[in-house]
Amino acid sequence: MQELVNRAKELLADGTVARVLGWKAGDLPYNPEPAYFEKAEELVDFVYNGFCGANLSKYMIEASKLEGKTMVCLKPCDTYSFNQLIKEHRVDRDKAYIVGVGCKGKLDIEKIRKQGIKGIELIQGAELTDEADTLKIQTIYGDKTCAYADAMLERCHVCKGKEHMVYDELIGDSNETKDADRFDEVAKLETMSPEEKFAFFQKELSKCIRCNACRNVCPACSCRKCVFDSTKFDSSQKANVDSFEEKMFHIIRAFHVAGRCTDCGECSRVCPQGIPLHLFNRKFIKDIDELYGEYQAGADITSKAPLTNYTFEDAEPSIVGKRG
Amino acid sequence: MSLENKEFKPKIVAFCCNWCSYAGADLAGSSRLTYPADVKIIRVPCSCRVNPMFILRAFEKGADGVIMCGCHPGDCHYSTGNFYARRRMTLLFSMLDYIGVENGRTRVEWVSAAEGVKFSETMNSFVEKIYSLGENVRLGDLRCKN
Amino acid sequence: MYKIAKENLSALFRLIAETRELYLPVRTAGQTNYAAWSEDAEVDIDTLKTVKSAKDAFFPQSEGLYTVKKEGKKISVEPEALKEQDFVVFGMKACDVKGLEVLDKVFLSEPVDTFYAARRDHGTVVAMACHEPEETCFCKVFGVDAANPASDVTVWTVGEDLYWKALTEKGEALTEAVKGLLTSADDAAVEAEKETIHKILENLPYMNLSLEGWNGDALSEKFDSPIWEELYKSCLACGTCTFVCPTCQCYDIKDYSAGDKVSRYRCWDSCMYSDFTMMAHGNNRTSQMQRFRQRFMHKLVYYPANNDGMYSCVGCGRCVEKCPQALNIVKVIKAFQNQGGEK
Amino acid sequence: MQRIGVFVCHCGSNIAATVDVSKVVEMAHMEPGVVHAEDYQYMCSEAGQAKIAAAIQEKKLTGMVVCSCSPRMHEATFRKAAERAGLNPYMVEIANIREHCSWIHKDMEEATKKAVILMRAAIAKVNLNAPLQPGESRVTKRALVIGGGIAGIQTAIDIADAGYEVDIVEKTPSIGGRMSQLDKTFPTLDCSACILTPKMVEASAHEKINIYTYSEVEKVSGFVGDFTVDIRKKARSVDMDKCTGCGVCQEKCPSKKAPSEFNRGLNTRSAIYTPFAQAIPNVPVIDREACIKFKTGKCGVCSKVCQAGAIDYEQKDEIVTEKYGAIVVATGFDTINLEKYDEYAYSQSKDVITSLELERVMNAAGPTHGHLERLSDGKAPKEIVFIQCVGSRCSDDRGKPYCSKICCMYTAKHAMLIRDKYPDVNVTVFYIDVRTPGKNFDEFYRRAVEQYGVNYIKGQVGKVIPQPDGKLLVQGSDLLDNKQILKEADMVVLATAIEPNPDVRRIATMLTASIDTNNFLTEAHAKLRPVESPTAGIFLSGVCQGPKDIPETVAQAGAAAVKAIGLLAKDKLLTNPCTAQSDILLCNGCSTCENVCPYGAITYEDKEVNDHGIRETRRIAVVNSALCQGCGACTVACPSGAMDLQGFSNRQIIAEVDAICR
Repeated sequence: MQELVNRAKELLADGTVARVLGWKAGDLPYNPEPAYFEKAEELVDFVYNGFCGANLSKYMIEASKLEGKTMVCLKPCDTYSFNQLIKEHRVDRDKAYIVGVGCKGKLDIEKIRKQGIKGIELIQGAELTDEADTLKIQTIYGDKTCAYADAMLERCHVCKGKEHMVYDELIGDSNETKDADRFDEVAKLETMSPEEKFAFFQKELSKCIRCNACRNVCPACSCRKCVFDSTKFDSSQKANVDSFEEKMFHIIRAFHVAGRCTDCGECSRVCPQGIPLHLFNRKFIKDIDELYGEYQAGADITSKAPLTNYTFEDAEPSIVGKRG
Repeated sequence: MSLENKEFKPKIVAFCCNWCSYAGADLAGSSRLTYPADVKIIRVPCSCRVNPMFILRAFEKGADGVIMCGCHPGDCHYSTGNFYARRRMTLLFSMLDYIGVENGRTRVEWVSAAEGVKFSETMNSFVEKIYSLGENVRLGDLRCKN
Repeated sequence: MYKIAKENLSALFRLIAETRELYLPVRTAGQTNYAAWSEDAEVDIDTLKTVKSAKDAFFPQSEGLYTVKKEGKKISVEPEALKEQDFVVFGMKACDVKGLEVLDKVFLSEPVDTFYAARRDHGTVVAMACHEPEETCFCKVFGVDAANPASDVTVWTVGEDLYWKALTEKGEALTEAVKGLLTSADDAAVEAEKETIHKILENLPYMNLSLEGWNGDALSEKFDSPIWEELYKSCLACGTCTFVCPTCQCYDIKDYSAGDKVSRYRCWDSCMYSDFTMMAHGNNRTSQMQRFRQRFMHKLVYYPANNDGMYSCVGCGRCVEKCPQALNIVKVIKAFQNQGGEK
Repeated sequence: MQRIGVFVCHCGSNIAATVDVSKVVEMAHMEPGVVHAEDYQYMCSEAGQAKIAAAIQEKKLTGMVVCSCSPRMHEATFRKAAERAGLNPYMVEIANIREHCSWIHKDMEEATKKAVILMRAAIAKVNLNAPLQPGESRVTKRALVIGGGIAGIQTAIDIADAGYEVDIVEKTPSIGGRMSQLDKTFPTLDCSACILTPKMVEASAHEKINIYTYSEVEKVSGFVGDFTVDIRKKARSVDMDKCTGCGVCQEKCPSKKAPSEFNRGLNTRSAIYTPFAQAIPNVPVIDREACIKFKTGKCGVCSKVCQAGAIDYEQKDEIVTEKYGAIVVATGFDTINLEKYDEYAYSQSKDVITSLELERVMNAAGPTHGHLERLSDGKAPKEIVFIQCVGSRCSDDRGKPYCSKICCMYTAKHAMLIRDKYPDVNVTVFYIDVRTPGKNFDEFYRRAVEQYGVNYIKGQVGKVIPQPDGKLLVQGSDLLDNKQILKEADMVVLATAIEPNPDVRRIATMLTASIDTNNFLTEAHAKLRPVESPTAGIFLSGVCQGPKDIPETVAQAGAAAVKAIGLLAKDKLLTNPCTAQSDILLCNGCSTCENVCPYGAITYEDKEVNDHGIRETRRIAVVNSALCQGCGACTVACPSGAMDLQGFSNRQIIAEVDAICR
C-alpha cells in the first residue's frame, strides 16, 4: 500500500495526474470508501486492503469529464469493466492513468457477520501484505477468527484471474483465489424443475426493495437515465408493488447488460438483501458461451458483442426447451 | 354474450413482422385457414423491433402466451433483423425458463409470406400448448387479475 | 412482569395470530425482515437488525390509495379501505420504536395521514431490548435506550427465557390475550440484563458521537458548507440508506393502469434518486451533491427545526451496515466535527 | 387527447357475415378519445372514403382507425383519403378484422369480441400517434461504378445511355477486367476480346462516361442520392494527355522482368507497360517497383525515347472528390489461392495450371502465343486432365462452401477447344457433378462428350504426383465404376474456385453495404431485390454479388443500371418518416445501435445538450433518416430507450399490448 501511496504522490507531484481515485480509510475496520485525493497530504487517509471491494471503473465516467488525468486504482477484475466502458465510449482512456493493483481476494463483511461475529472492533489480516490465511477479529464479545477464504466475496471464489486487461502500470501482487466454477450454481438451478426454479427465484426476489443499488453500482448499467426511471416505456414503477415488478426489473436489467456484463460481481456485493444477482447475469453469460462461443466482455475493446452479432447457423429459440 | 362462461380463455399475443409473417397471417386469412380467436396479432416492422420489454409487458398484463413470428433467417426484409431477434429471444426465453416460467408460453416461429398454412398450424399448435399449460400464474401483475 | 420460556414462543405466536395479525422478524433466503407470521415462517428474533426496519408495518413500502374503474363510459372511484384488523408487531428494537415517534410527527400531525393513523390505532408494538448491540449502533446518541425500549409491551431475552412487561392499555390487552402462556416473574433478571446491555453500549465505537452544531438553527451554516462536495463523491445515488431507514418517510404517488381500472398507489421514494420530485421542468436538485446533502440536512437540521429539536435519525446503524460504498450519517457527522466547517 | 374516428367496414359480407359490425361501432364509442364511429358497406369505395373525409372535417378528427382488411391491402388507400381531407396520413391505423378475424373465425360472438379487441389496440396506438412528414433529399444526377470489368462497363453504358453522367473507377491500368483475359466464351465459342473490345471502346468514347483507371475509391460519405466519394488516382508516371500510345517506351524499357499480371504471371512484361494490346486507355503506367529509374535513380530510357514528352517521374497520387447519387459495385472476382491444396501439386509443377491460366495459354496474345504446350518444357501435351471443384463446394475451411457456377461450362469449353484443335490429345475431366442449367448449356456439354469424345469421370482426384520424367501421375476415383484410377498426364488443369475480389471488404465497409460470410455483397432481398444492396443507393453488378457467367453478369449489370437510373431520374427522394430517432437526453453514445444498423444510418456527433439545466457536450447517436429503413433493430439494442422508432414507438406497441391483454 505504501508503494501505491508513494507512486500516487509522485504522479501528483510531477503533474501526470490531477487527482487520485482510490479508497479512503473508514471509521470501522471494514468500511473504506471510494474517494478522490487531490493533494499529497490527503493521501494519509488512503487505504488499500481486503475491504476495498468497490470497482472504481464506473467513477471514471464522471472523472473523464474533469480537467486533467485521474490516477485510478483498478483490480484485475475491475479492468474488464473499464475496457467495456472504453468500448462503449463512456470513459476517456486518455483521462485515466490506470494503476493495476494486486488483489488477494476481497472480503465481505456480511460473510463475517453470518458467522455470528458481531461487535467488531478490529480486524487483522486484511492488509495486502498480510500473509496469514486467517483473519483475527477483536470484538466486544471476545476474540474471534475467520478463515480469509470464508470471508471472501463470492466473486473472488470464481476469480477471472490475476491479469489486468488494461493498465499504465502495475503495483502489487495478486493471489489465486479461484476455487469454484462460476457456472456451477447456474448449472445447478438449470437442472431443477420449473416449480423449484420458480420457488427459488420468487423467494430471493421477494426480498428486493428496489433500492437500485445493483443498477447504480453496475459499470455496465451506465445509462444516463435508466428505462426504469424514464417514461419511454411506461415502465417507471418505482417501488415493489407487485412481485412481477422485481422480476421485470431484474430480467430486463440482466438483459440490457447481457454480453456487456463482465461478471464483476458488484451487484451481488452491494445488494442489501443479499440477493445473488450474479445468477441472472451468469445465466446469460453461460448461454452466450454455450450458444455463440465463449465471450468475455471487457477482455478487449474491439470484439463484437454477442447481441450485436450473429451467424446464420445460430441456435433457434426452441433450443431452450430442448437442452438438458 | 355468455359472460358466465368461466372456462379458461387464454390471452395470446403474436408479434408479426410486416414483410413475412404478417403477410403469412393475411394469407392464412384469405385461405380461410382457421386458428383460435385467442390469438391477437400486433404488427411490427421486423422481428428485431420486438423488445423483450414488450414480451414481459404482455405477461405482466395477463397474457398467457406470447409468440413472435418473423421472416426465415436469411430472408429478412432488412437483411439481418431476424438474426438479432433470434439471439435476443433465445436468451430471453432461456432466462424465463431459468426462473421457472414454463417455456411453452413463449415461442418464435419463422413464417414467410407464402406460408399461410404454416401460420395457421403454428397458431393452432401454440394455442393448444397454452391450453395445456393453463393460466399464466408465474408471470403477471396481480393488479391485472380480476 | 411475566416470562415465557423461549421454547414456548411458537405457541405464543400461534396464540397471538388467532386473534390478531402478527408481524415479526422472519428469515427468508438468508435475510431477516419483518413479515407476517405463519406456521412455516422461519422466525428469527436473534438477529439484532432486520435489513429493513419495522417501518413497513405502519407505512408499507407500497400501498394502494384508491382505484378508478371504468365500465363503458361510466367511471367509479373506490377508495382503499383503512386498516381495520388489529395487529401486533413483535420484536421491534428501541431504535425502530423511536423511529415510529419520528413518523408519528409527520403522519399524525394535520393533515393526518389516515392510512398511517389507522395502522397506528390497530397496531400493538412488542418491543425487544437489544441483547447484543453491535458496533454499528449509535442509538444512545439520539437518546434511545436499547436496554429499555418503551412501547406497548417490552420484552427482554435472558438465558432461555423471554421476560414480558406491558406498558400501555394495548399492551395490557395483548397480555390478557396470551396470559395463559405467561408466568409471573420478578424484575431481577431483567435489571441485570439492562445493566449488561448498558455496559456493552458504553464500549461501542459510535456511542459517544457528538451532535454538537447539528440543530434546527444550523441551516445556512451547514447547507453552504464545502464539506458536502467532499462527502457525496462516492455516493451511488441508490436508495439503500433510505429504504432500510426507520425514519425516512418520503413517498411518491403513482398510477398503475390495469386495463379498465387504474390503481393509484403510493410507494417509498428516495431523495437520493435522480428522479425524486421530478417535475415537468426537471428536478429541483440537479446534482447528486444536492441530493446527498438533502438527506442529511433533513435528518439533522430541517426535521429538528420543525419538531422541537428532535432528530429524524435514531442511530439504528442500518445505513452504516448497508451502504454499498460505506457512506453513512456517522461519517457525515464526523466530517463536520473534524473539519469544524473551517474549510 | 386525440379526437379519434373509427370506421368499420362490412366488406360486403366478408366481414359483416362473421363480425357484428354494429356492436364494434357501439364498443368504439366506449373507448377514450373516440368522438366518431360508423360502419359502411365498403369503406374503400369512393362513397366510403367520402364518409371518412366528411367525418374528418366535421368532427375535427386528429386520428382515425379503420377496421377493415389487412393494412397491406388498403392502408395506403385510407392514408391518402385522410391526407386529402386534411389529416396527416400517419394518423391512420388499421385494425385488420378481415384476414385476421372474420375470415378465420366462424363463431360470430367470438369473432366480434376479437374484432373489438383489435379495434381497441388500434385506438390505443393511434392515441399515441404523432403526425409524421416524409423528409426530402436531393439527388445528384451522377453515378459511380466501381470496377471496370464487363459488369461495370455494361452498367456504365446503360446508365450513360439514359442520359446520366457515369464515372468508372478501375484499379488496374485498363478497363476490361477478367473477360479481357478469356480466350473464348461458352456456349457459343465467341472470341472474348472480339465481343468485349467494342464495349470497352463504346464506354471510353461515350460522352457521358468518364473513366478513372489505375484509381481506387478512397473514402465514401453521404447517403442515397448524395454520396461524396474521394477517388485516388494513382501516379501513372505518364501524362495521359500527352501520351500517344505509340508503345516505343515499352519496347525500349530495359527492365522486362516483372511478372505480367494480365498473363497471370506466366510470362513477364516491361516496367513501363500497358497490360494488353487493346487496353483502354492505351496509356502505359510505370510500375515503380520494377522501374530501374525509380529503384536506382539511373536509366530514364523511356523518357528519352518518348517523343511526346509524356513521361513524368515526378507525378504524384491525386485525390479527386466527386458527388454521386448512386453507386454501383462491380468489383468482380479472382481465383482462390491454392496454397492449401498441396495435393494437386500446383506449386510443384509448372504443368499444373488453373483454368484461367489455361485461357492465357490458349490465347494468341498469351505467353505461348496460343500454342497448347507444357509450360515446363514447351512440349505438346498428349494427355490432359481437368479437375473440377478445386476449392468449390468445399466443406472444410480450405475452400469455399459454394459452387463457383462457371467451372463446368468453361471446362467443357476448354475440353472441346483442345479436342477440336488437337484431336490427338486425350482429355479427361474428373467431376463431382456436371451442372449445366442455362440456355444451350447442356447441349454444349453433351457436344463435348458425344461429339468431341471428352472423357468425363465422375469422381474426385486425391493427388497429383509429379514424376521424374516430367509426367504427372493423377490418382483419382471413378465413382460410377467404383474403382481407383491412376492416370499419367502431361498437363493438369484445375477448375479453381472463384472468390470476390479481396478489395470488396474494404469497399463494402466504406459503403456500409453488407457482405456475407463468403465476402459476396448481400442483396437487399434474395429473390425480389437481387441487384440492390440493403444500403439505399448502392447497387450490385456482376460477380461481387455471387458467382455468375458472362450473360448473367451482363443481365445483372443492366438491371443494376435500371435501378440506378430509377433513382437518378428523381429530383428529390421522399424518405420514409417511420425512421428511428434518438432522444438526445437519453442517449449514452455507446455505439450499440450503430453496431446493429444494417444501413449505416447511425453516426455519432458531439453535441451540446441542456439536460434540465446541466449543460455538457455529449456523444450522441444521430440517425440519417434518408438512410434509415425503419427496421427497429437499434431500438431494442439501445438499453436506455433513447432510440425509438416513429410510427412503431415503444409506447405505441406497449399500448397495443396493454389493449390486447386488458
